[in-house]
Amino acid sequence: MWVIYTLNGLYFAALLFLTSLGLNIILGVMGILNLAHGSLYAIGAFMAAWTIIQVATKAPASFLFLSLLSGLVLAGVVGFLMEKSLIRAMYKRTLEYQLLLTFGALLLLEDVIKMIWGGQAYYASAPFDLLGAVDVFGNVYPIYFLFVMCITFLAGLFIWFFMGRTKLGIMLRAISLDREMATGLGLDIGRLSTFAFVLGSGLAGLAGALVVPTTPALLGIGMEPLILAFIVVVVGGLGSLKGALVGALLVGFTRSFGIAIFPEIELPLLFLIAGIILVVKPQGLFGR
Amino acid sequence: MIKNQRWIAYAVIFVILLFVPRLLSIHDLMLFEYGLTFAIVGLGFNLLLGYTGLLSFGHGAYFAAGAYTVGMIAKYLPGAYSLEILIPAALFFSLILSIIFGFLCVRHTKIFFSILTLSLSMLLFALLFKLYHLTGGSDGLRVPLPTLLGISFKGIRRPEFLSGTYYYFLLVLFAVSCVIMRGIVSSPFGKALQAIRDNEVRAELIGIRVRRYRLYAFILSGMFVGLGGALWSFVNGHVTADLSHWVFSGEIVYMTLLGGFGIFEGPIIGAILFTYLKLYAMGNTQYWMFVIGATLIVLVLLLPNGVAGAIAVLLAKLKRKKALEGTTC
Amino acid sequence: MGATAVSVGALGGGTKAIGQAKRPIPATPIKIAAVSFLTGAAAAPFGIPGDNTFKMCTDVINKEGGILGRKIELASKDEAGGVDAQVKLARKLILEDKVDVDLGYISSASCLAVLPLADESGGLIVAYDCGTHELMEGPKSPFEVPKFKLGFKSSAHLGIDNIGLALFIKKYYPNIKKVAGINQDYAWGRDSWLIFETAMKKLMPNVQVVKTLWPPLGNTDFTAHISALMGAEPDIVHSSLWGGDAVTFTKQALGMGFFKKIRMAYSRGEPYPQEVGKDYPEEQIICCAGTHYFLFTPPDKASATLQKWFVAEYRKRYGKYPSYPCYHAYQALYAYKNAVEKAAKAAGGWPTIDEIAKAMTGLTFPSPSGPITIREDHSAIEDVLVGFSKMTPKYPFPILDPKRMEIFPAAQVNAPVGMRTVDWINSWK
Amino acid sequence: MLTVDNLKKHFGFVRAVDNVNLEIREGEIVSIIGTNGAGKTTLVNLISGYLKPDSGRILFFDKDITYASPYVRIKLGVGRSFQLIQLFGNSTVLDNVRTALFSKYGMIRRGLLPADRYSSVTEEAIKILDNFNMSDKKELTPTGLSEGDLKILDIAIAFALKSKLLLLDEPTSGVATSDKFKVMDSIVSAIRKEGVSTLIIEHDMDIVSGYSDRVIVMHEGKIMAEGKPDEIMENKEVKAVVFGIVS
Repeated sequence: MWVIYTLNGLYFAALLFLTSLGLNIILGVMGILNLAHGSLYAIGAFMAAWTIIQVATKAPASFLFLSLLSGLVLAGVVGFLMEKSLIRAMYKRTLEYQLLLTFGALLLLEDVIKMIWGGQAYYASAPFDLLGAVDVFGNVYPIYFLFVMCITFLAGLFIWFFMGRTKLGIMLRAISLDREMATGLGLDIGRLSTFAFVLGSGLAGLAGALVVPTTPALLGIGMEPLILAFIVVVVGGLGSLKGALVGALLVGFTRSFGIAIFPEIELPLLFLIAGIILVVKPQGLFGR
Repeated sequence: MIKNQRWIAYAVIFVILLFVPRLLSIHDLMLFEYGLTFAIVGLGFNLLLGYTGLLSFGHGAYFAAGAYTVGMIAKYLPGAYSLEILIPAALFFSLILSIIFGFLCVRHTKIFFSILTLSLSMLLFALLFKLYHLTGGSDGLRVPLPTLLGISFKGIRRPEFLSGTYYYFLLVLFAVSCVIMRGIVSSPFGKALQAIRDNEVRAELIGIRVRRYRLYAFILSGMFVGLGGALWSFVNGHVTADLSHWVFSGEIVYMTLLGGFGIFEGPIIGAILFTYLKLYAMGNTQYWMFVIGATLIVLVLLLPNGVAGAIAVLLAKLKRKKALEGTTC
Repeated sequence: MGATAVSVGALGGGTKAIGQAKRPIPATPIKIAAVSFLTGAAAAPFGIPGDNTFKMCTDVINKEGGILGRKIELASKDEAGGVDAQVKLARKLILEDKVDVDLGYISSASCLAVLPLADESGGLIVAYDCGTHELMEGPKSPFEVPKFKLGFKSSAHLGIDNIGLALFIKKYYPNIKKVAGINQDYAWGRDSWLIFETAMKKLMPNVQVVKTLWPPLGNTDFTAHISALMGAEPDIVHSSLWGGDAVTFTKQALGMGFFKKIRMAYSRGEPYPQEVGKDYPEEQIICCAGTHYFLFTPPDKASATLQKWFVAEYRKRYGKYPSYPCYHAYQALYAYKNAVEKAAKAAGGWPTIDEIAKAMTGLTFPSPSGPITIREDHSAIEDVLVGFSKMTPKYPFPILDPKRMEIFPAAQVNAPVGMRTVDWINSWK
Repeated sequence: MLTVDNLKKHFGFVRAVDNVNLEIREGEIVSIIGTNGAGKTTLVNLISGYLKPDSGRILFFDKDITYASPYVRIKLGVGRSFQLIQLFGNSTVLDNVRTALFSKYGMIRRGLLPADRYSSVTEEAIKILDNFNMSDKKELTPTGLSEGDLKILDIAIAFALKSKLLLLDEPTSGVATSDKFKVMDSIVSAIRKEGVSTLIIEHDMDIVSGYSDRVIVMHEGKIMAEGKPDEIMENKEVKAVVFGIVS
């Protein structure tokens, strides 16, 4: 069973990593903690579920994975609109306004989702069923979970390469390091921030789209991932890719093994770890 | 003399408040009592945000501390279940909690402070949520009617209790809280906090132990919020772990901003407005989150100083007008 | 008494005319609030069917001329938003909207929080679906009944499901060694497991409990729980999972080959085969929260005809077979209707809610799944039906295998009035 | 009262302060001048405790404060103003000074009575503002003040702490040239009245010459000349290096 526990931990960590990645980029580049990140995740989930339900009957099975794209794109678009209309006005404002604005956006989006998709649960397990299961050391394990890990791995790889090797990525890093200096270098902060926000939102949407074949798309589906992603970022360190990875693995395994071994205190344990790390190392494990 | 005017205004308002139970329907009166309890919360919260410059996103924790003190005593020490014991107890436990959390948090400022307060409140949430057999988990605990100075309210319906004795009890505590908080913010201690808010470096340089004073502010703030939580629990009749969830803390910040944290009276106004806004939104549309979310966004974008701030500006304008007219004729 | 009755009238919105011999029947419609999950995971399998039934029955009653000539004005409310929101909503319904009765609540958490408001605010509240036995039981037996003067429960509590399961398992699997449990982390889950475990200890003393898991309500990822259960290798896993959680769990468990190794025993699993469809595993033990099953024909004539009409009518309107929340909704609404009519006879006019409450106590009336009796403890008792899921050519989803349906009579699965269920089980010989 | 000997502070290869020795006597006003990057500000930061030296000693009334925290030095009586003004932006001018006094008297623990009730403190605050002829602006907030007034207020706060030694870092930087002398007048007159010994940092000789008992010239972290203002004015080396006048 330990193999399966480990795989579960990895699977859970993978989803978290993807979610926290977006949160992290936005926080790093724009210094804004986006409390509405969970709602973007939810939008991705609903969009994907809807797509799957549409496709499942009409198009060949392989098209089911359009859902990932659709979720990513819609969340990205919403992110774009959000940045242009709201976040844009917040750069010069103080912390309380930034946080409250995204808090307002969170409340707003939750109901927008309700308006668009209604209050019903969307069951879209077609891709999950489609991929079936493999035998892992005598245990049945769904291929879809492995698929999620692969996607996440690729996404992580892409972000790592993008941030480290491409001009655009390096510019973003420059901003996250020192806004003033970056402005001094003549970087177009506005455009770059928009881009960062869209990227982050898209990643949240992708995470939502990935999870939806395993669980129905529901109102408030983004709340728990937000909090956990939040812990991941805090534990890993603001704006640190490596941190997000380690943090996600930490949370993922705490959960998987926690439930297997001491189910009663798995959740408090998580926050306890986060609390301790924050107290000892306020900037997080890999924070600057 | 301007100060005297203010105190006169306070006195008048207090007298008016004495008659509120006669004016409002029982349901509206209950909303108003929710508002009053949150007003106390707002006062406490604003000592930290408005006067010390620290944004806590986890003040639900101290609210929960106060509320759960009541719930727990009701469950485990029914013998001690009387207001004159419950209120001090609530103050005591919120004191303890805010000392522990505060000590950890005041070492940081800005976003770090907010994140740390949030995480710690979520830790409390997780405990309240998970320790089912102790705290009732997500079901929470019921809060029966307490006794007051030996008077039992058995057989009396909660609405009657709330529109009678309890309203005046609540009102008095509210008035006392206002007076005390007013004293704190205008005292030398308060000035020191404002100095820290305005310029940490210089505050250190005029000999203020910044971190220590932040902690003092944090603790006081926590106790006021705890008191609010305890008083709230009797109005609500039920406490749940959600009180310590960050979203609830978010609502505390919301109501403070709604009123305006630049002004002493801001949070009070904000708390009462928010209570009506939320409950009426909930009562009248299934999209209530949309309503309060949109309101919040508009507020942040257009009314950064909150309602009280806007009013203050208007008053100032009027004064100037008057002055001008005075000169012209 | 008189005084309270007046204030009840004032607060509850009933007529104020106390003491007159002949009382007029108001021309105004009866305001009834129906609170169920209209959004969220529990909406599809619970809230919507329940609410549909409220609408359907209201419609039928109004067509027949209403209750004593008063038409019913039904207001459907959403149970989502947590306990605290429900407390506030119930207050508003009773004190401001002044509804004549508040029928509702699927979640035990809502019930535990809301029912006390009945006496507190002086409004009639009938819990229609929630299961916890604690709702109507006192701290220690014998306890005085009723617990709430104006609070009722028109369906039997979870005791019947879990005792039923235990009896069923004893009958079909007398020599299993290990059981485990996965139940939601609040009153409903905790109490279901408590009763099941107590009953098992009594019926099959040498069965050992190898694992108990407590996922939160509305959990979206059960993989960790599923493998934890598989790791513990029990023969049967008891579960009171309901709503979206039950569906999600089943789907994820299917994917992880759970049912190849372990058999589930769902204390209220009846709606899910229809929800999940043909993928739903066979040979699972499923309880119906009573005898609420569309293929079940109650022995007595009146109920049998009702059942035939009910299933047909519901199918006609909503294209699905009624699941147990539908039956519960029917019971709540007709409990009120019958109580009012009974009280009116006695009072000679429209009754006060105190009189309605009095009439509802000890009331017996026919329902699609058999006659329902509401006892002095203001809680209904019912027989309980347990069976195995089985795929048949006739339906697009597994049904309960007709050959292996077990029905345990009310007396066998309900504790006597004034006795705590746990104490009663422990007193078994 | 203040003795600095062999003080050294290097940033990498930059010798910001290099074996500096200096002595300030009671009631004396000394100015340190020098080009930007001559190490003036570093020196002040070392004395006020913002930086810790690599080596050397700082004595204040024969007490070694080389490594004492800023907080301790303030309690001992080393006050400073900043080149970039440090004020309590949202408090009134009066409160800016008054808070400093409360802190000085250890009264900031008093949490219940309004500050105005402590009339003696308020009066003292107003007296200080009078010395700097600012009392008419006491109800304004810093946002409503001119650059010069801000400078003065900044110093008034340091002054309120009853410092025995004041370190003024470019007291007139950012002030319009026309006002520079007016500002210096009000500052120095206040200082003279109380007889507080003062160390003024300035890169413009003309501004300080009129007000200083003694002028010290710093260059590349070293003291290159020291003496009465007029002597320094005549010093060829100084002219060449600091004022860039070659004759």
